[in-house]
Amino acid sequence: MKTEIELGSAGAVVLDLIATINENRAYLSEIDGAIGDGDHGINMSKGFSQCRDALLAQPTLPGLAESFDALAMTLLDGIGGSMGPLYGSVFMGFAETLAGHQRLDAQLFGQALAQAVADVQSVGNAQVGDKTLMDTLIPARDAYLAALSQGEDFHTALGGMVAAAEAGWQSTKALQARIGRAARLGERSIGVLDAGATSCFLLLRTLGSSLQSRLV
Amino acid sequence: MKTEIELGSAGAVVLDLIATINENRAYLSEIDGAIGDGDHGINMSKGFSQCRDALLAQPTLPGLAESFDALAMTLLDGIGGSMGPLYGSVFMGFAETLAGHQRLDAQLFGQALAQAVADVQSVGNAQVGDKTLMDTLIPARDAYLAALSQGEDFHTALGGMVAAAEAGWQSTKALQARIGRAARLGERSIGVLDAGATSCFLLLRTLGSSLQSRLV
Amino acid sequence: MNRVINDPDQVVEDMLKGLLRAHPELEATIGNPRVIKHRDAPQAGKVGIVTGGGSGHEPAFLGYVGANLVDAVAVGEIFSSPTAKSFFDAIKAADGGAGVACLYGNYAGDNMNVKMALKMAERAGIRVMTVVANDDVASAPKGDEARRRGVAGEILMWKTAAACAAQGGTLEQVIDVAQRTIAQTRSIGIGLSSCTIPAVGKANFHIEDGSMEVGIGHHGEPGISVSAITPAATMARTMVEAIVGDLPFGRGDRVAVLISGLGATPLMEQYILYGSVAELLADAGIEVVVPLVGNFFTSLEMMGVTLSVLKLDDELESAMRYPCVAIGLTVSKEPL
Amino acid sequence: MNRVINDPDQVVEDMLKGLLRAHPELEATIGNPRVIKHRDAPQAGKVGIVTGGGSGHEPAFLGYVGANLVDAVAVGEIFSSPTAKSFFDAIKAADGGAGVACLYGNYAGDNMNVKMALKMAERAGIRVMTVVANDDVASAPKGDEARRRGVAGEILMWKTAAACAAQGGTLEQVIDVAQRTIAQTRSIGIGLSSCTIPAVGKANFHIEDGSMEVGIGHHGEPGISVSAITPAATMARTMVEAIVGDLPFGRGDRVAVLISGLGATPLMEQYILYGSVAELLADAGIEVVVPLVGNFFTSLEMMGVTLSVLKLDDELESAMRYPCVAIGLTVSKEPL
Ligand SMILES: Nc1ncnc2c1ncn2[C@@H]1O[C@H](COP(=O)(O)OP(=O)(O)O)[C@@H](O)[C@H]1O
Ligand SMILES: Nc1ncnc2c1ncn2[C@@H]1O[C@H](COP(=O)(O)OP(=O)(O)O)[C@@H](O)[C@H]1O
Ligand SMILES: [Mg+2]
Ligand SMILES: [Mg+2]
Ligand SMILES: [Mg+2]
Ligand SMILES: [Mg+2]
Repeated sequence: MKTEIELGSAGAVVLDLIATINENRAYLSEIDGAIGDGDHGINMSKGFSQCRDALLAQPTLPGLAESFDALAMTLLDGIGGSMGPLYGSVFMGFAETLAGHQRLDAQLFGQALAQAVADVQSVGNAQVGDKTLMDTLIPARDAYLAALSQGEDFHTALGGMVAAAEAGWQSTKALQARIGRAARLGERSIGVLDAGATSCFLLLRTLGSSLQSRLV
Repeated sequence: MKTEIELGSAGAVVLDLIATINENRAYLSEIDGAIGDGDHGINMSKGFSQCRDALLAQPTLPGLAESFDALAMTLLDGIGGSMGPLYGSVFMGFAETLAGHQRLDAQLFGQALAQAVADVQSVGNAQVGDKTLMDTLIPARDAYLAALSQGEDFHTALGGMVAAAEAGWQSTKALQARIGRAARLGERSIGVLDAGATSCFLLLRTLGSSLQSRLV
Repeated sequence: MNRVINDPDQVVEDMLKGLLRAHPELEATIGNPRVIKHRDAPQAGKVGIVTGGGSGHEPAFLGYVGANLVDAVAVGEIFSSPTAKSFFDAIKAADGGAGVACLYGNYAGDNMNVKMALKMAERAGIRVMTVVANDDVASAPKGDEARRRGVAGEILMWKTAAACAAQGGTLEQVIDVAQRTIAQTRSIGIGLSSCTIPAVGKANFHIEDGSMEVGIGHHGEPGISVSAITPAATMARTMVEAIVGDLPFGRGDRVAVLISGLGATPLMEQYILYGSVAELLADAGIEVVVPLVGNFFTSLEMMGVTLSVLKLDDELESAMRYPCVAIGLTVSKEPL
Repeated sequence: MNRVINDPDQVVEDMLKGLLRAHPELEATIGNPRVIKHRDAPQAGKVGIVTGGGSGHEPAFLGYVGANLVDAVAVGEIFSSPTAKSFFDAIKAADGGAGVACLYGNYAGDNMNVKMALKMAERAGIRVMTVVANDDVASAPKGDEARRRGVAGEILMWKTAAACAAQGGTLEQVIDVAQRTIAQTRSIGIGLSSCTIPAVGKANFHIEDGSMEVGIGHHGEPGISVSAITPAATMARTMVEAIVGDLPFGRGDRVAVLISGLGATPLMEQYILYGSVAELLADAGIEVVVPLVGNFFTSLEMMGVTLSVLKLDDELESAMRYPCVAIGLTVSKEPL
């Protein structure tokens, strides 16, 4: 049974995340255009691309903890507005939890995920139901931790995380925004997906499958 | 034969001039609208009306010299732009020449008219043919002085002045403006009368008839 | 929309290039071109004054970097918060060992980026305290002040806090002055036309000809009401009433008044408004002892105005009069 | 056009009311509300500095009344010369017995009204000398300089002449400085949108979206050419070439550069333009030692910019740096 990931050689997980954002650049902006200002894809792709350049400029790709840290720092350095601090917090949470470890197991990933969610929430103060990326992130964390406590293995727990992320993402459609730019629209924000929840689902899905493929 | 005017009791000549301008307020602005900025009637009537108020506020109407002086000063005080100094000079020329005199005869009026034209020209620097009020004023002066030198009487010379003013005024239609706001239009300024030349003709016509009616 | 720009995506970079050429007393920090600091910052032993915010509000924010004013500023994209790293770099640039007061406006992005910057500063061992301006009465009802946005009142907070710092105030004292200033300041805006972010290319929002938006935000955030445009005297009444009742201000108060054009409203009109504002305040027994009228905090080429009123105490009044030199505000040393 | 005004025919009166409330150091003369003087004017033995012009250019003209700057100003209707009487009253208000320098711009109305004011001053026994600014290279070809209009370069002339007067210069010396300043100044404007005189209610002229008018005047007077809008760097090149070739300016010259927004063009864009201008001048070996960027001389809410360049000598440079305090320009005394 595969239970662990070699952190030192898993930096490419971050490259996968970057690729996901860049592939969905237009899609994310389009979703943001409906009830936001239409720049979510641009904002995200700006920061993620900067990180890609930075990582590829290294002689060898850093490990996963270092790559998460690089992503967090480029986001905090490269994009202002809200996305820098929010996603910066997410990936800094991962980076800090993984730092110093050789291997990532189900337990440690649970800690990292919990840390990431706690950090982003302390910065953004959004709750489930506010129609933000937290509607993806919080159920994903809860599902993952629940799976662990039910004795599921790493692979299965990741699958549970992604499924919950998707459900949470879809739940934003029916929600009225209470935070962020779309909150201004009141009831008019109901009926479409939230942009941040979308990018968050795409990232978690890629994270899940990319980690699963590296299990040894 | 009537050869003179009692200056002390002729202040009402200036009231006639004021009435002329106020009656033609809309007409003058309309003409200015064609190749200028459409405010000539407003500008003129503003200054002339102020003078009317000032004159009528006096216990008795001042004499003609003082009334001309009041008109000049109100124009210089009440309207900026070009009309204040130009017409201010005209009436100051009259006022200064008449000052200290009891009676106005043909000779003295000739001096006053010449002085007025010289003063306004020194301020405005316009020549015959520039499509300004000088196209009315200069021929009017010349005709008046020519009549005098040909031995005509005051009444007749005034008639000659008005006729020449009218011809000069009409001549502006065919002219291309070389000075003032309309000069910008180049050839497009040809074909319509000049606003200042119009007000100047109306003023000289009223001046002529008003003086003629006061000859004793 | 006819603009004096090169690449619409590079307007901030191009502006900074020109700004730095024109003002040798200002410089970008080494390693972060989006942080502008005063040549003399940090000053050993002096509390550093930092602010930051989106661009498009010039002379805010960078125009208030100056002698006895702000030490370093984080510069964001147009109408978008600077990055956390930029806030942190500004904090570093302003730190002379006595701590840094980070005085900024209450916007989601700024709040989050400052929060992250504080984490970085903590890691770097720099003591930072913050005050977040929330002077805009129109952005949330009374009782819900924490949700209100910061607008032109921020300038007053920078001015008083910086004067305190320049005179040797401790971090706690500087923060207290900033806190008191913003707590005693109320602002409101009226928008008369929209503005266009060059990179976006179309109007940010819309205001009908003949309409005005009372309570508009600095980025076109919706106000309290959209109504038919009124004479300036009535606008003044609307604004003064909203402000005076909120704190409240009352008979005998001495105040600083700051009227700022939002960009395209001529100075002539700002003075017309000021005339009515001053009259209304005088009628209410409130004395304007520090009047400021001009384009202090703009929103690109929006038409409209904001009014800010600060209730002074002796310390704040002398802080407002303390000499300073910056692009946006110079208080000259007397006598000349 | 949404404005902050009351009666469109009273905008100048209403502005003056607000201005005088906001600036206790300024006052209207007794008997003529259209003349604004500095509280301390006239100063016995000091040459008086007077200017004047139409309104709508704020902070010009009245914003330059101040300590070590203009003593008194004649205020006209929007875009219309003040009356002869107002120029005369300003001269009287500025006369401290050492004569008065009347420094104004080359417009038909101003020329005539000043001429009449001089007659009145002569009668009143006040010695007045005049300098008429003609810095706008676009308004008439080289060789025909006497026909050129005065634009933002007037500010530079007021600044240097006033510094000379403040330092005890005689009328002849003050006039010489003003004359030299304007003779060594060249300006040009680019217009990007029209403006609306409130009392008229419709645009003064028209500029297509996507077009710019090179050489536009301060009231929308037609320029040299209307062309498709270019990047700021190209605008800078057009303006610098027109100016530098005219005087001409050359390698080794030290200059003051004044960029003024025409009203609605954001400060951000003015700095973008300045960056290119400074670079082009540097390439030509011309050093900018006094840079000024801001809304110094506007045309209501026109979009666009003007560029003025003054070739300095030692005396003019130190005059530009001489401390002064006014709404439009404050040069602080160093050190603070
Ligand atoms: N306080 C917050 N906490 C979590 N997510 C937030 C918060 N505020 C905004 N968001 C997310 O940000 C997304 C918009 O991001 P983006 O378009 O990049 O930024 P902006 O709104 O500044 O243009 C929203 O869809 C929402 O999911
Ligand atoms: N230099 C000048 N000398 C004589 N008349 C002039 C001169 N300049 C302009 N005018 C006259 O002024 C008239 C326009 O007056 P008005 O409309 O009141 O002023 P403005 O052109 O400032 O709006 C023109 O029709 C012309 O006759
Ligand atoms: Mg967005
Ligand atoms: Mg955005
Ligand atoms: Mg006219
Ligand atoms: Mg006119």
